[in-house]
Amino acid sequence: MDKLNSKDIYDIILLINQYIAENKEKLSQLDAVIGDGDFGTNIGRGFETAVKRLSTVDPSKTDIGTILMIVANALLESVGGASGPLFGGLFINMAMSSLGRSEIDLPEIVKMFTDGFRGVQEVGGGTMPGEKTLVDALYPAVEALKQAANEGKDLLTAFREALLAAEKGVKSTINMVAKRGRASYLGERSIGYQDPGATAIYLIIKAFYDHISHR
Amino acid sequence: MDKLNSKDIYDIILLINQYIAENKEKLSQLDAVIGDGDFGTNIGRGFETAVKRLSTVDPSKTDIGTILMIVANALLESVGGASGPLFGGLFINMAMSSLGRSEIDLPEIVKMFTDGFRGVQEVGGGTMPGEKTLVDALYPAVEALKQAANEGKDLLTAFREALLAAEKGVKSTINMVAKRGRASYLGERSIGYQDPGATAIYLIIKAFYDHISHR
Amino acid sequence: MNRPDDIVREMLEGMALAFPDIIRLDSQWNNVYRRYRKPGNRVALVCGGGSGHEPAQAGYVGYGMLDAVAAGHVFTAPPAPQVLAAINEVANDVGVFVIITNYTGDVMNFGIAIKMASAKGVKLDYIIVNDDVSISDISKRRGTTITILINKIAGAAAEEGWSLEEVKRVAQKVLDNGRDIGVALTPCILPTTGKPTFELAYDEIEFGIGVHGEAGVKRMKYIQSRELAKIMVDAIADDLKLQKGDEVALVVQGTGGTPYMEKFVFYRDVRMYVESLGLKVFTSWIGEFFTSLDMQGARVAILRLDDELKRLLVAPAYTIAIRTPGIVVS
Amino acid sequence: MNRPDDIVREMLEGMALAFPDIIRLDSQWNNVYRRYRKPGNRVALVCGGGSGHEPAQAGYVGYGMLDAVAAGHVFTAPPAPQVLAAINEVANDVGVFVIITNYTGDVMNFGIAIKMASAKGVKLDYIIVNDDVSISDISKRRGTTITILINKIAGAAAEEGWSLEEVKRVAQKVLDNGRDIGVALTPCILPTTGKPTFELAYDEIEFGIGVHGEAGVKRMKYIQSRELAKIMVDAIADDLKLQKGDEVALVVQGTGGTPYMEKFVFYRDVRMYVESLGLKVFTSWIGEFFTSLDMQGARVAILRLDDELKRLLVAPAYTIAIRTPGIVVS
Ligand SMILES: Nc1ncnc2c1ncn2[C@@H]1O[C@H](COP(=O)(O)OP(=O)(O)O)[C@@H](O)[C@H]1O
Ligand SMILES: Nc1ncnc2c1ncn2[C@@H]1O[C@H](COP(=O)(O)OP(=O)(O)O)[C@@H](O)[C@H]1O
Ligand SMILES: [Mg+2]
Ligand SMILES: [Mg+2]
Ligand SMILES: [Mg+2]
Ligand SMILES: [Mg+2]
Repeated sequence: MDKLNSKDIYDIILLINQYIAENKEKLSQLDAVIGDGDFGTNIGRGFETAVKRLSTVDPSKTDIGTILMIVANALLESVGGASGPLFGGLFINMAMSSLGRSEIDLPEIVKMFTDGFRGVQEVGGGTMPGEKTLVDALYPAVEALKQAANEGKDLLTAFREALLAAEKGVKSTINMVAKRGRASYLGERSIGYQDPGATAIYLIIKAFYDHISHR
Repeated sequence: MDKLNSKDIYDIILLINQYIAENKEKLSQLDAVIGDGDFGTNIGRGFETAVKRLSTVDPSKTDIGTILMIVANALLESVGGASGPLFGGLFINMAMSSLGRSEIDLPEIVKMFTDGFRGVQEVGGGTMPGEKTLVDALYPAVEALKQAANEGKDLLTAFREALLAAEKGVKSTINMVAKRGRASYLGERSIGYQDPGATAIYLIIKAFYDHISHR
Repeated sequence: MNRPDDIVREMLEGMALAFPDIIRLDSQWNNVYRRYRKPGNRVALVCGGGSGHEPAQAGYVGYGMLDAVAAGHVFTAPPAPQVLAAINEVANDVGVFVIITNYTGDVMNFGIAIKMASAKGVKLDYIIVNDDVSISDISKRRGTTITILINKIAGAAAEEGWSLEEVKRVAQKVLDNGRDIGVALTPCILPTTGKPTFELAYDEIEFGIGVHGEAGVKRMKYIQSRELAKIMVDAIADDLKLQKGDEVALVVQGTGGTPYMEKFVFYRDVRMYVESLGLKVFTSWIGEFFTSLDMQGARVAILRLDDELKRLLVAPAYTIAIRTPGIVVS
Repeated sequence: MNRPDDIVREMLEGMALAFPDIIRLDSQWNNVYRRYRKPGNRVALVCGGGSGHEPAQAGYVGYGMLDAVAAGHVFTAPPAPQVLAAINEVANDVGVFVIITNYTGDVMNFGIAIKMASAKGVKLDYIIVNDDVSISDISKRRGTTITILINKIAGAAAEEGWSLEEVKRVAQKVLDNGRDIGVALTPCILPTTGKPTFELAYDEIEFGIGVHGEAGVKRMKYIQSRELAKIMVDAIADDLKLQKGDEVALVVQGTGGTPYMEKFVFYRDVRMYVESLGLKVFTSWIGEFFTSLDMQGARVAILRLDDELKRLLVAPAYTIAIRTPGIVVS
């Protein structure tokens, strides 16, 4: 029971798309202050494309990896900018980790997210926490999942802790100086503003948590 | 005693320049609403040029017509737009009317202004009162001077009445539909705004009146 | 910008520094002449008007177009003595042709200059351009983009050695067959006062504007580029009574502050609508030709062509802003 | 504008309608190719990036410059699969040279595409352009106007049949000898959100901006064009260690919404200051080359020249935005 199956992942993707769409303007606004203002529009278009392509997919007959690969390709092909390869890299690695699987348990989920995180790091050129990027939300969330799994907690608790960690991570970006991406041009002037990429990661984790808690 | 001599005319020109300069922004603002916003700058530059050229002129050795011709040429050469020829035409005719004279009395002043008014009308293509132009201030002012002269009133009274007439004329432009110049493109939408050219005529008459009343 | 009063002179100095092979500046009057005079047995073309409409008109001085331009202050017709100086500079035996935009100030100052030049025996003729279709009273219509097409076509004719009468005839033909209309999405800011020329809400369009930042003939709610293209083209097509099968030149331009992107989106919409009416597009000019400082907006002009106009339209020209063949957009 | 999401496609359609002799549009990807392919024994040049910088880069496709451009959404690097499609379209035996502006998104997407194309056996090399002098950390410097000069000079070399190695060498030489800097007087408005990209008071200048409406490296009080010219030229001259007697090309441009008038006033000030430093101006480009939507502002770029660069800079080109000889400003 304490697993996620293809249908769960499918529904979670729909929920991610909904959350991103609802926050499109806000995400672009965050990007406008320290970047170029396109983040919400672009990532929004990406998940919209993903969901459109998934509409012809029957989750009961498709493995998790394939579903996530469709998402990854949609993001890679339609987002562009920095976030296209970054979120694309996240989902490609998550897909590779779950290819052929129709359900995954918490340890497998931890592995999937760890692989995804490595994908982001690779594309980003070795991005580390503290550089005011989406890594500042993703890394603590993955760590929280890992710890929860080690402590034998259940799926819901694991994602509750991941969500709290992601939220704290997002907030922590406010006081950071950007070291990567467009915001880094501002140097010290980037202090005081929240990173849009990290905010999107928070919404993704939230979709996982909300789905699990409501099913 | 109830005459204007070369020195009076010279000082009146200085005063006109001062009044126009003080109201430059306001005149441009009036023009911006129903025209293209350059009137104050242009007419300001014109009188500034006139005063600069007059600075080497000794009014005690120069006739009224010559002084006014210097003003007319400065306006014609440096103002441009519609107001350059219009105010240039006003001053050319006033100059012609007073060439060789070192003082003029009220009937002569009336003639000088009547000639000036004709100059404006000619350049304007037969502009009549009621078309929301400078004629709506100039025509009643000239009529008031004429009537005062006919009734044998003194110079100061004549110009007080001319000033009141000009002021009334300026106000009357507010409710008119522009029929001439750039404001006429607006048609009915020109209603509600005061004509900048008429406003400048009011300032000119006011300089005559203020000079006479203070000397 | 440095001192607002110097802006026109400094701009013309910049143009002369950048294109010393094309123009020469008379800085006493802010008049611009061809670097190399045309032969004396060719009609000389004089144009001018207020500044703030660049590349109009100094950008059109050169081979195949204008010989002299009198540049006034921002949005201010040049004074008559300045125009007279421009006419005198290029006066010759075969004649001077003066192209005047229909604004009170231009008509007055150019009119006085023409009278004075004629009185001194200069052979000349002129045209008053009133192509702006947004005003129904034809005598009040303003001179806009068709002025540039007259510069081009009459300029090519003059370069070929046509007589003054013939140059005037072809200029009149362009005027009879060309119309323009403009809209603004923002006002422009006068460098002299630092103030906008009118107030416009974010979601409003000022329809039927002139080129001086003066308000237009009506105000409407924001509509899409496609619908705007239709309304503007219709206004011109009705007035010119364009017929299916007519061949036309299309001019689609920004108004000085319009981004490149919007110009090409709008061009696409205009072109598609024009073709849907059964008109044939012979050539298109897309860019900035007769602007209003930094205003964001668009103008459309259409010229109905015959073989004579087509040939002269694509005849060689070498000026700062227009070099044919091949109008370049930058 | 119609639907914000369609703006890039519709713009490219407009360009293809207006210049069917120069470009061809692949509307599946919003890739722009030359209308007529270059011979297969010539190095092909691929460039691209987010839109909103027009005429960059689609305006530079054509004879003597680029072969393919991948146009992303507004201010958004094109996705890697789109870039890959552009590379594949022009791939040939002698090689593909890819010109990348140094932005995270461009570097990532072009980088992935290059890896994928190489893996499939396409012969290629690339350059990452980082010419924006306002950032002191050289690895972070953005790619701006020098990209266009590389398009021009490497494009001329490729057209002459140089090898991939030689094309790369001359591109690198342009990068080593060229720098750019920009300022904004207003932010730009994103068509997708309708919002300005930053807030700027009327009397403030944002100094050291990129080309995406992102805020610059510092903010300063409004100063005159003359002083601004000095600060901007000095920043470049110091970084390039320009010496008295050096010959240079000067690029002075608006940022999309800058009125013509201001460009020429500013050009005059830049040129006069550059000459006062004892530099010799070989040629000037004045206009709009790498813009930021409707932003009002200015960029200055200087390229130190030798005989090789001079020859390639004025070599023939026929694109929408640049046609040499004779850069045309419109
Ligand atoms: N090198 C990097 N590593 C990780 N994340 C990055 C990196 N560079 C940028 N980002 C993330 O990408 C987000 C911006 O994405 P996007 O708006 O698509 O970029 P751009 O518009 O600059 O191409 C930032 O908020 C940040 O979280
Ligand atoms: N035909 C005319 N007759 C009389 N006055 C006129 C006429 N046309 C315009 N005016 C006056 O000129 C003033 C505008 O002058 P100006 O700003 O120089 O014109 P523009 O900028 O249109 O060339 C108007 O306020 C009006 O009083
Ligand atoms: Mg962004
Ligand atoms: Mg005016
Ligand atoms: Mg004016
Ligand atoms: Mg971007």
